[in-house]
Amino acid sequence: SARGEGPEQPGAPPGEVRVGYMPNLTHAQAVLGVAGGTFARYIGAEVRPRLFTSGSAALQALFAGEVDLLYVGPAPAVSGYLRSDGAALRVIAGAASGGSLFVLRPEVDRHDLRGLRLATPGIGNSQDVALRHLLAQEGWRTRERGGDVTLSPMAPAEILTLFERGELDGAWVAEPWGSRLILEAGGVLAIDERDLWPEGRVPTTLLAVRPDFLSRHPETVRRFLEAHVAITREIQADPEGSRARVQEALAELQGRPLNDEVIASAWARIDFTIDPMADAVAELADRAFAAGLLGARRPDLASLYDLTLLQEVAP
Amino acid sequence: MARWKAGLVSAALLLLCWQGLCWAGLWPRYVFPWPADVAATLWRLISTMELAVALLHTVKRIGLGFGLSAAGGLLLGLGLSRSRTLSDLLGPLVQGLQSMPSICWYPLAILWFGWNEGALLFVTTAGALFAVASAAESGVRNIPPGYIRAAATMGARGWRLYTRVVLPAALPSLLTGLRLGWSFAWRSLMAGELLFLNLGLGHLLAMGRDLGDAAQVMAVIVAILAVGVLVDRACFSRAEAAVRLRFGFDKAA
Amino acid sequence: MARWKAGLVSAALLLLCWQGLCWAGLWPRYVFPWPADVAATLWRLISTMELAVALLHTVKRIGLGFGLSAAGGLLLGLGLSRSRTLSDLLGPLVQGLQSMPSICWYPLAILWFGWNEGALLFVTTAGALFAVASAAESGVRNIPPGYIRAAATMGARGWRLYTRVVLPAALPSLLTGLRLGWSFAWRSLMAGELLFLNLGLGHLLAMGRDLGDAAQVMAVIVAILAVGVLVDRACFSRAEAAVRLRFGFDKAA
Amino acid sequence: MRQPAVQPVPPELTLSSVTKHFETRRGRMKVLDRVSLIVRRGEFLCLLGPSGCGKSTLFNIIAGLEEPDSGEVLVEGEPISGPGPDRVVVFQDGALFPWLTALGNVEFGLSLQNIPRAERRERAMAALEMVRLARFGDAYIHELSGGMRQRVAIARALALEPKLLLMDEPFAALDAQTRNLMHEELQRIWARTGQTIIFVTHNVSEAIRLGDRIAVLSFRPGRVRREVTIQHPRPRKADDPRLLEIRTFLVRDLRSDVEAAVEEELGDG
Amino acid sequence: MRQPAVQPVPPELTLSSVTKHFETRRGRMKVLDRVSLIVRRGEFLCLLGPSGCGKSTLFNIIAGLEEPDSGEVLVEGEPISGPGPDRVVVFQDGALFPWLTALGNVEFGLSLQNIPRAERRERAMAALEMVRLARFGDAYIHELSGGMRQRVAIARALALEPKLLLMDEPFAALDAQTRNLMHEELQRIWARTGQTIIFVTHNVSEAIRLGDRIAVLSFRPGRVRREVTIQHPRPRKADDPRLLEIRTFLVRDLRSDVEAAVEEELGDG
Ligand SMILES: Nc1ncnc2c1ncn2[C@@H]1O[C@H](COP(=O)(O)OP(=O)(O)OP(=O)(O)O)[C@@H](O)[C@H]1O
Ligand SMILES: Nc1ncnc2c1ncn2[C@@H]1O[C@H](COP(=O)(O)OP(=O)(O)OP(=O)(O)O)[C@@H](O)[C@H]1O
Ligand SMILES: [Mg+2]
Ligand SMILES: [Mg+2]
Repeated sequence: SARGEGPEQPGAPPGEVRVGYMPNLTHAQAVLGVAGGTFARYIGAEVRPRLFTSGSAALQALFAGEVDLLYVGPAPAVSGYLRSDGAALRVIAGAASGGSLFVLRPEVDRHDLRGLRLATPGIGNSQDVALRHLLAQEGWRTRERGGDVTLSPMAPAEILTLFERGELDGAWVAEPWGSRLILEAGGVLAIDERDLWPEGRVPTTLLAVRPDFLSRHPETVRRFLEAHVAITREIQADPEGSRARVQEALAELQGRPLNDEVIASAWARIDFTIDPMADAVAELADRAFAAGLLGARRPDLASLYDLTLLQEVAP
Repeated sequence: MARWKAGLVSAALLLLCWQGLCWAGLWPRYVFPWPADVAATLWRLISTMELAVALLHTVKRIGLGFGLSAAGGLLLGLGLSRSRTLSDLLGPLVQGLQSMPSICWYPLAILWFGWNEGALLFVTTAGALFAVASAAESGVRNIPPGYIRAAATMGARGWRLYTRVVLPAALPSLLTGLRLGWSFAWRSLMAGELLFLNLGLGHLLAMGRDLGDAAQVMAVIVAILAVGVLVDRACFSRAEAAVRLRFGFDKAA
Repeated sequence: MARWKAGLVSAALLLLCWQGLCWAGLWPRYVFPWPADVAATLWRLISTMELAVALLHTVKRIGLGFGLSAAGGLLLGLGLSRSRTLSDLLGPLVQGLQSMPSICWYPLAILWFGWNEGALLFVTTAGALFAVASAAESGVRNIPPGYIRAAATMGARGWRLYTRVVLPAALPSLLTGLRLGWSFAWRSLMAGELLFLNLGLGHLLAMGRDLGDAAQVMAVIVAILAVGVLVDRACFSRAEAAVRLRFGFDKAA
Repeated sequence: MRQPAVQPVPPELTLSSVTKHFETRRGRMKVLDRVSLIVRRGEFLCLLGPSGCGKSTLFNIIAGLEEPDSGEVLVEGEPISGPGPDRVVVFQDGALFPWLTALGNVEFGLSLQNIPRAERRERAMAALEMVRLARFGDAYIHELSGGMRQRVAIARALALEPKLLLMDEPFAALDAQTRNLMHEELQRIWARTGQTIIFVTHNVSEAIRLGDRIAVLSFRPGRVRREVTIQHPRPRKADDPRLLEIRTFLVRDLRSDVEAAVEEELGDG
Repeated sequence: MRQPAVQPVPPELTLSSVTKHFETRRGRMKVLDRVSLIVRRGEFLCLLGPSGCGKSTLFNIIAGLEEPDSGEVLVEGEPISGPGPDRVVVFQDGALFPWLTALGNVEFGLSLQNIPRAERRERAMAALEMVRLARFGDAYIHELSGGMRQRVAIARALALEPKLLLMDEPFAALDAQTRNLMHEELQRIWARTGQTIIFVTHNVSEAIRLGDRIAVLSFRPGRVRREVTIQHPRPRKADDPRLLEIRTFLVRDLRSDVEAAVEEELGDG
């Protein structure tokens, strides 16, 4: 079976560690940690990167036992935790805040979403929850619920294409797609999600681990966490230099150079942090539940977080 | 009926095997849901009307898409069967396009028609059109020539020869072609709904996937299976049985 | 050959129509690429070996997936044809699963087998297995009973009766079933590659889409079409023609 | 050759010097060579010839399904143009439509002539009665035995009341007993309707039993090699010595042709 | 009834009081009623009876393809168990395998007996020569005419050198000329191999032409109604007055049965 580990002794260091993330600006720590070899250096084992294009894909791989550590948005983290009754993941640190934008076409009135065609990168992901919450707050209903707002999940690249062609009126996306919509497709920034939260702290990326991996290799996880903290501190200390390195690594991954202006604009909208932002995540979970995305039981996030290691590493 | 009973027994057996696999615990429950979970989810989807809404959209789409490809395919096939030159020229194209998984058109369809029902309709139709056309062509070509000659000596010509002799004689092949076309259209539509459009069964499935809700995925699969079996049984099997009976094909077997 | 010529003429015609549409300017060039753009992209994909790598992966996958479903489907179908009870019990299940668009399994396949080749193999195999099985079953059931009786009076029994009489006699139906199975497997694989796995033609297509590069999408479509036509022509059409010739089916037409 | 006496009314059918070739892989093959034939109204003419001599080809030309390379086909003195319901063919395999009932098959030709429903039904039923299948109007073709199917095919032709009934080895696929029955039926019907019938066969006994006159075609190229008039009263018995005499004569006459066909059949040896 | 004289060696085939029923929708139908029959070695026995009287059923029982409800089938005094290559059947439609060549078909039965390749080929070629098809060994079945196919089927049976050659209306689908040829061929082969042949037919002339002895079955339930020995020398001519006499006798004898069959066939009327 693809699940589970190889035949190892508990406590022994694993032969390799599988790290899942998306090749995005909001996952900068992962991009840098893999590209610069920081992760491998800290844990003393081989790091196998697993790249995903959506949070739900990453979640599926986690369920299938195919990744050990995962950079993931808060919404997939919560729904994965709840679906598996806590068996699939624990959040051990925060990674990024912000970098989540609602962009509209210039002719659209931000306060009149009647009949619009909107998109998010996937049902139930962080941007999707944000947009659904906004719609609910302002009294708009989607077509599934008998309203007239079309809310479609689609790949970010497709969002860009369709937005350019006027097939979409707006989208709530993560960076750098938000900046691309604005700079390349003539979109207008309607909401920067940071503006909606106290102190601008809105979780965008968290670092999660499979519980059985955590209990089997606490030492490895701890070292990984150290690497994560170190990279985060480095970014905070040298944002411009880090940006250049992230940009380079992403260009490598995607096989073509990225637009400087876009990256600069996007980078400025993201805060990198190890703060787990637990309160905001709980609030997000409530919103997702209200939007009908988390099933019938009120979310109970009692042991979503396991911050003991983080407190040891970064007291 | 004995066949009914066998169907029930086999369904029961399936459920038992499923539950057995669950108990065996190869996978955790959130990955391999229990029959009870799926039943509960199905009930939720039914009671919240989500399933009904999705079904409505899917049925509308498959109806339109399959209808278009059936009509277009029959026309194209009959046209090809009328003229040797036409068939020599377009035949290879039709054959080639028939072998094309129509879902591959979808990135282009979106560019051409936009993010809307039109693109999905294109993908669904392209999936079936050419299969129906080539079945129709070969069906008409393989009519026993005796029928045509007999009808000709009785004075049937042109349009009448077509509607009164050629089409009925080709009916068994046409039906086979339509059934094949349906199965391609249905596959294309499901892939299309999964990939890019909201509303519809495929979308409900994608939602289950995105939310990590295996029970919902399974529940929607059950619904999709039900639609497929229903159409197969209620329409195609029945029509084929009627034709077989009338043409006396079963006698030979 | 006249057919070769017709094929060339029809390809030329197609190109002409395509270029004509481009000139007509219904769509901008980046949405509806010119034949020259597609040819250039195709050349780029070939010269950078991207196409070859993708092709290799796709061919490996379809080979394994189709091979598995062909072998499994034949075994299942022959098994069903041997026992009335088995066929009564499993028949409805096989029929139902046959009508299921196998791409719908993919969210579950990923959960069960992981985000890997295994899941894709499952989806590809599930797409074809049941079609092959039910064709094999009905093929064996519909063998003219005269063959079996004749062989029996000459002393053929058991395993020998099967390999020397039943299988050859059912060959035409088996081939038809395999061809149908292939087309389902091919469709499932393409949808699967498009949806979720990297490397392979479907992934190259998805890349074209993600980059908004319509010419690449079109170029990959051309490649997919070529594979489909090649398999159809080189394997199935040829095998069917050989069987038809030997069995003398063409005489009746 | 014997020619029937010239009559004041034009004969039902006149073939004058009909020639037909087929292109084959081994070159141009002459199948019919200047075939001339006159058929009087109400006559029962049997066309006799070995397999492959061109009987069906000649028939297709008379029916208007094929064009001769040269020569003329006149019906009541008028040249024909294409197939028409005045010359209906009963084929060897019946060529009945399996998607229609027996009655539907018989009505088919009538409905093409836009005959109103009631009359159509009446004429079709009368035709079915004539072949003693009135009770089987509702049956689909596959529900009927070989002999019954052949009778439906005859009824379908009769219902159109054609001037000429063309029958191309209609009973070749039947077993001997059923064929015997069909011979009786056909003569009974002919006696009632008085139609002109041309009947193709390669069976000498069948030709002798049925025909007023027998035209013998030769083997490749087909040519009218001999005409024999049979004035024997009906019903005719197979063991009637005078008929046996004609039979022996015809068989001997056909021998060389038959041997050519046999040569093909036997392969080596 | 006449019984052949008892012989010191056991007869080739002995049927004693074979009875068979079929379950139908209208209840249990007795198809064979205490059929007893003895066939001597080298004899050519014709089984004659109207369509549907149970000839094929009796045959299937002899071949071992079906079991009788009661009664016994002995071959050389031994009860049979299932089908075996000592009793090979030539079916009406030949039942040749289209995926094999003519030679392949003839070799099929031999290869089942694990006869080495060279001997197999030799015996198959000898059998094909016997039916005068040596030149057509490479041909696929669909490339052969109806008569040639029937001869391949006979060769396939002959190659196995069975004690009993069972032929179930093998020539019913052939036209009269070809059938005539086949009759001659069959008698020639029989004269050479001296095999025991049981030949089923519903054609009186065929039975008279071929058989040493004719066993007539009655219509439902099938029963041996009469046995006739024909000591007429071969080759026999169809118009021999003494044979015609037997023919008339048999036809009259069969009449009531034939009329029952005809009743079914003619429907109403
Ligand atoms: N369309 C065709 N093309 C080429 N040759 C043909 C065609 N139709 C018939 N022939 C040839 O013409 C000859 C006469 O054929 P036709 O069918 O008229 O014979 P027939 O007397 O009806 O024989 P049968 O008694 O077997 O029906 C045959 O040798 C046949 O092979
Ligand atoms: N498997 C069966 N089940 C029920 N009835 C059967 C079955 N096989 C044969 N019969 C019936 O038994 C009777 C005898 O059939 P059989 O085939 O032996 O006749 P036959 O003498 O060979 O006729 P023919 O000359 O037409 O071949 C027929 O009435 C047939 O309907
Ligand atoms: Mg003919
Ligand atoms: Mg029989």
